[in-house]
Amino acid sequence: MTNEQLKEKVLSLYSGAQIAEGKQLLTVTVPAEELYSLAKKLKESDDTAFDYLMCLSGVDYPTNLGVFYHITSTKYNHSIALKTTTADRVNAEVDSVYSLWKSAEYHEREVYDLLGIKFTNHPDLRRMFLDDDWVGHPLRKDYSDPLNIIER
Amino acid sequence: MNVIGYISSIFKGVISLLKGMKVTGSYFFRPWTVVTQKYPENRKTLVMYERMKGEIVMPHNANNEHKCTGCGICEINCPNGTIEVISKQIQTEEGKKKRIIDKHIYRIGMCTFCGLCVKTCPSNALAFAPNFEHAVFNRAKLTKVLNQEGSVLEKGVE
Amino acid sequence: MNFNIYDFTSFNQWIDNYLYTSLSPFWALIVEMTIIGLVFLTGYALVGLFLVYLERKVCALMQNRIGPNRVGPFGLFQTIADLIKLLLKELISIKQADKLLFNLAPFIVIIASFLCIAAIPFAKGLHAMDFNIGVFYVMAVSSMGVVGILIAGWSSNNKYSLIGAMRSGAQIVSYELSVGLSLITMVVLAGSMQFSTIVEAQSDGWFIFKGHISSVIAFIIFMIASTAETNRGPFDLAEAESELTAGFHTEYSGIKFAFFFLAEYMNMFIVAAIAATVFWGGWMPLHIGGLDGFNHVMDFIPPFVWFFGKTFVIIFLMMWFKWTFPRLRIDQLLTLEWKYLLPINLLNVLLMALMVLMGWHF
Amino acid sequence: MNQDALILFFIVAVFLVGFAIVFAYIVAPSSVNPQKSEAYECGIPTKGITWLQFNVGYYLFAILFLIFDVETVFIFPWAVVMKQMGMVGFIEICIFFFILILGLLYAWKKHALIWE
Amino acid sequence: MVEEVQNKIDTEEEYTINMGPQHPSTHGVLRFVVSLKGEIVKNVQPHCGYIHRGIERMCEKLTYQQIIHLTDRMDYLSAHINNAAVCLTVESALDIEVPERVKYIRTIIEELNRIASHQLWWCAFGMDLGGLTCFFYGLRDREKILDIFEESTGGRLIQSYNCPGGLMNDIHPNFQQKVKDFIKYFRKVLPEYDQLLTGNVIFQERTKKVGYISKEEAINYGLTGPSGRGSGFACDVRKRAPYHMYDKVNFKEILYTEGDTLARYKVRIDEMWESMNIIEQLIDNIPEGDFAVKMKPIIKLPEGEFFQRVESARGELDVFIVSDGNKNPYRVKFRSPNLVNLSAINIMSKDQKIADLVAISGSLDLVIPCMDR
Repeated sequence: MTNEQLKEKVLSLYSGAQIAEGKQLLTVTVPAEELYSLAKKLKESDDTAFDYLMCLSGVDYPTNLGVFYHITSTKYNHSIALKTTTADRVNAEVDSVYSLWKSAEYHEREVYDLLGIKFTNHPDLRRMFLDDDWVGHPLRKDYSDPLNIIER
Repeated sequence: MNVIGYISSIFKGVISLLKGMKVTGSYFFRPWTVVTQKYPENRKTLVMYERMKGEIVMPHNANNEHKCTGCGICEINCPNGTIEVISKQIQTEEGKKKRIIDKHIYRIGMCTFCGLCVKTCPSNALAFAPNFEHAVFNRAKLTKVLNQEGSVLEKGVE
Repeated sequence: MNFNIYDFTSFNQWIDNYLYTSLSPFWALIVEMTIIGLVFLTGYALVGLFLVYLERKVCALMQNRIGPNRVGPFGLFQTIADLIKLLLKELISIKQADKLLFNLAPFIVIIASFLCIAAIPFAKGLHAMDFNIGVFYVMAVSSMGVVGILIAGWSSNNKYSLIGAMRSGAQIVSYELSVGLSLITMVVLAGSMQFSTIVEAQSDGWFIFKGHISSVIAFIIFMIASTAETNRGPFDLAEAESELTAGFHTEYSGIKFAFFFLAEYMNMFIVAAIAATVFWGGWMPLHIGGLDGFNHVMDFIPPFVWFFGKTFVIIFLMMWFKWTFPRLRIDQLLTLEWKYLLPINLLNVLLMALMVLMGWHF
Repeated sequence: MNQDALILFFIVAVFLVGFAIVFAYIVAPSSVNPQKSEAYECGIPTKGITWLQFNVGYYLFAILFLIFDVETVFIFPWAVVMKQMGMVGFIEICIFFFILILGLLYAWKKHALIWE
Repeated sequence: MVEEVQNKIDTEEEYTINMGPQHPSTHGVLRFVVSLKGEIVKNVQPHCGYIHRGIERMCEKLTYQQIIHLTDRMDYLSAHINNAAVCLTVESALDIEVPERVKYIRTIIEELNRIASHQLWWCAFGMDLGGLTCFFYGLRDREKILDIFEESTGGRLIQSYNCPGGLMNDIHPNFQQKVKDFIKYFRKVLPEYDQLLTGNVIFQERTKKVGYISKEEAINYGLTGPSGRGSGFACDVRKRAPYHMYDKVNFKEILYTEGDTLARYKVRIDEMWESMNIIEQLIDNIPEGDFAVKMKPIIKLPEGEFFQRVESARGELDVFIVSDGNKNPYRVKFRSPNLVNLSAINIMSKDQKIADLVAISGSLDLVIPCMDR
């Protein structure tokens, strides 16, 4: 499917989606609570068949926390980026997509570790790289560690 | 498992093992194919590639002149603070004030050999040198001053 | 044919007589024992050190490297330097280990290999013991070494060692059989279990030629099984370094580790020596029927040169195996024994018996 | 030489190992460090007991080994006197081996020769 | 969950053992907490982060040129491909078309890098299975590639040869001849690899039907690179989303459908052949021209999100850059193929033996610094 068709398809699945046309990919912004159902529809719908999660990244925006899902279809070779944000920085919660793409397990653990976004329904949400008793989430912009980070 | 398959599997297995032994055996009986270099002994004849990123040096010509104007672009471009340019103000013969380098400090222990300083230097004052024997007993010796004692800026370099 | 020019029986007899005539019987015995003990001890250590050097050099050449070349000419003294280093290394004892068994294990592996050496005929009349059940004795004693490995692994109180020990247990329950049965094949041909008789019986042709097909099969099986018995080559599961870090000797350090190391090489020497004795005629020179001149020249090469020559050729084979093949997995180890080696071996014994009865051998 | 040598070799071997270990204890340096005397498990402290009942997958093999090893011991005397016994001995051993191989085949068919 | 596994007192049935961080078969500092029943693996919990250096955080403080040298240190065995990934992202964000010559050189060096990486993997895999000789043969041949790299780029393992807009400097005049010599040599040597290991009956037994993962599972777990292609998952980014010269050269995507360790092994061996084919198509036709386009000293990406996929030697490496218009990226994310491939190890090694676990983790070709970043 071309980006145009994808755009229509996504809007037909969830009309509230904000779609921005990026350089390569469509970026579909949806609220956190709608993300899982849209992703599920996109994966299971026969003409989209997004069955492969390429990348899952968290971003710390000045006001909110965002999660990007780059998904592609191995059948049609079209890709799309889903984006969701949560304004709650202390208890940021997004639904886990583990049940759709198992590769999300480690990606989500990584995002949880470094950005502190909790993924509900994740089977084993704990820190990935850092110690379990580590305080803070290093990829947040307000994180500071005078011992290990030297500011220039 | 039938008997023929059983026996043929034995033969196939043995033949595959013999093939492997042929490879190692052929190298054993051809000792002149050995590729090892005897490193400290061949130091005299060892030629490194000219572009090898061994360390960063500041080439000086025969008159003990270098090209570094002390602009500090290398310091800005260095990703991890390897280079520090300490400059000083001097009075030229014409009476003008001019900044020249006092010390060009290079901490090889922190260098990642990304090459940005060499590439961005506007006057080509820095270069890579193929020296690789950097082991020292004291870490302080890894901090080097690149401009030689008493060296001056080459004529014509601004 | 005259291959008695290098008969050591009279030499031994002479020393024996000299000692007994010049000393009281008790002291004569003590002196004789001391001499023999020292000779074998020196030989044992020298062979062990040389084998370690040889292995490093052989594997280096197979891997397109030079190998040890710094200490002494061609690195010949490298292993001596290693030995001195190992002697001066700290012996770390593990807190939770079973101290008694932990220290006992190196003794057992060395005793097992040392006792085996006693039965090997190096030349005519040059052996410590000439049992009438020599083959049987070697089989019995050599399997003791695996017990040492088992003890070492168990007593270390380390999970890696434990797995290694259990694997060596699996090896002992399997490859013992094949070693035994392949030797039985040759005993059938020789009609004796005494090493001296077996060697004498090969004066007109080595057993590997005499028993042709059957002997060759037995030899191949013996090589495979004995490689497994000595925990070497593709069968080094007990110490599989990529899986179990170092397996049963993970916790051993310094000279205690060195003894496991030494025992491994000596076991290799022993099985190679037995293979040389039983299959390749021991210290018997190579004779080709009809070529008297050639045979005469062969006779002038001393028997222990023949013996060591054959042994080292077989050792080289074992090293070749080790440095070519990847390691087997534990279940494949057992499959190889029970589904391949054992049935073939049983049939091979029958074939050999039939050949001997019908006189099909040479 | 005779069988006395067995004792001799035993003593020499014990002497070799014992002397070297005692020598090493005397000359080798030693330092006390609680970390050093821990069992090695890739740098992580061992959890739980190590001397546990190990689930070996070769239990059946061990039993089979017992049978076959005893048979090997029986075959040795036969092998020595095979020539004197002649055809009778051969036929007897054939029957013996037939039963053995039958047993092995049975175990094979029953999937006892699979490591689990 | 790992704590649960660890704290559970070892019973007669199951016990846990730590493989790593200091273990020969994890090729670095990865830790597997393995639950065993006898020799059978019941559960594997990987623990990573032992060399987490915070590269993504460091990137947020650096300019786009300065990021390049950090990517070298991620997957150091395919350093050039990592460099190219960042450069491609920046170039596509700025709509810069690099000269043809740069594309050719980048493709050739990337393929050489892929061969070098697969060679090292072959050494290490042979060693994992206990065949030590492989290690030396593989390294011997890899040296030749590293020499080629060193002559042109100045670095052996990590080159930092790419920069946004092109290359740091032009290739050495000897480059083409040396590459051709290497390919001639390696075509002769590569069959030896097969004789030594691939055909070997022990090796076949060790790898066949070990660590099976189906195509559906592979897609679901995001298993990419040779590991995914061993299961029949056509995940080669060079085909799916071509970059550099890959849409202009003829090469086939290596696919095996067995999904076991042997299939993953064969994919890599065949990829070495295929990489040589690609290089041979390009090496003689490198066009003349500049080795870089003139870039501003300070690169500023427009505001927005940029995503680039490349095929590294281990799988799909994705670079995701969020820019706020400054000279520093706002957020950089690297999708490490190793980390994603690792997530499948638990299902792959279930009910296999310890020796198989080593073989499986070897066949995934994990590079720990890439995983931890």
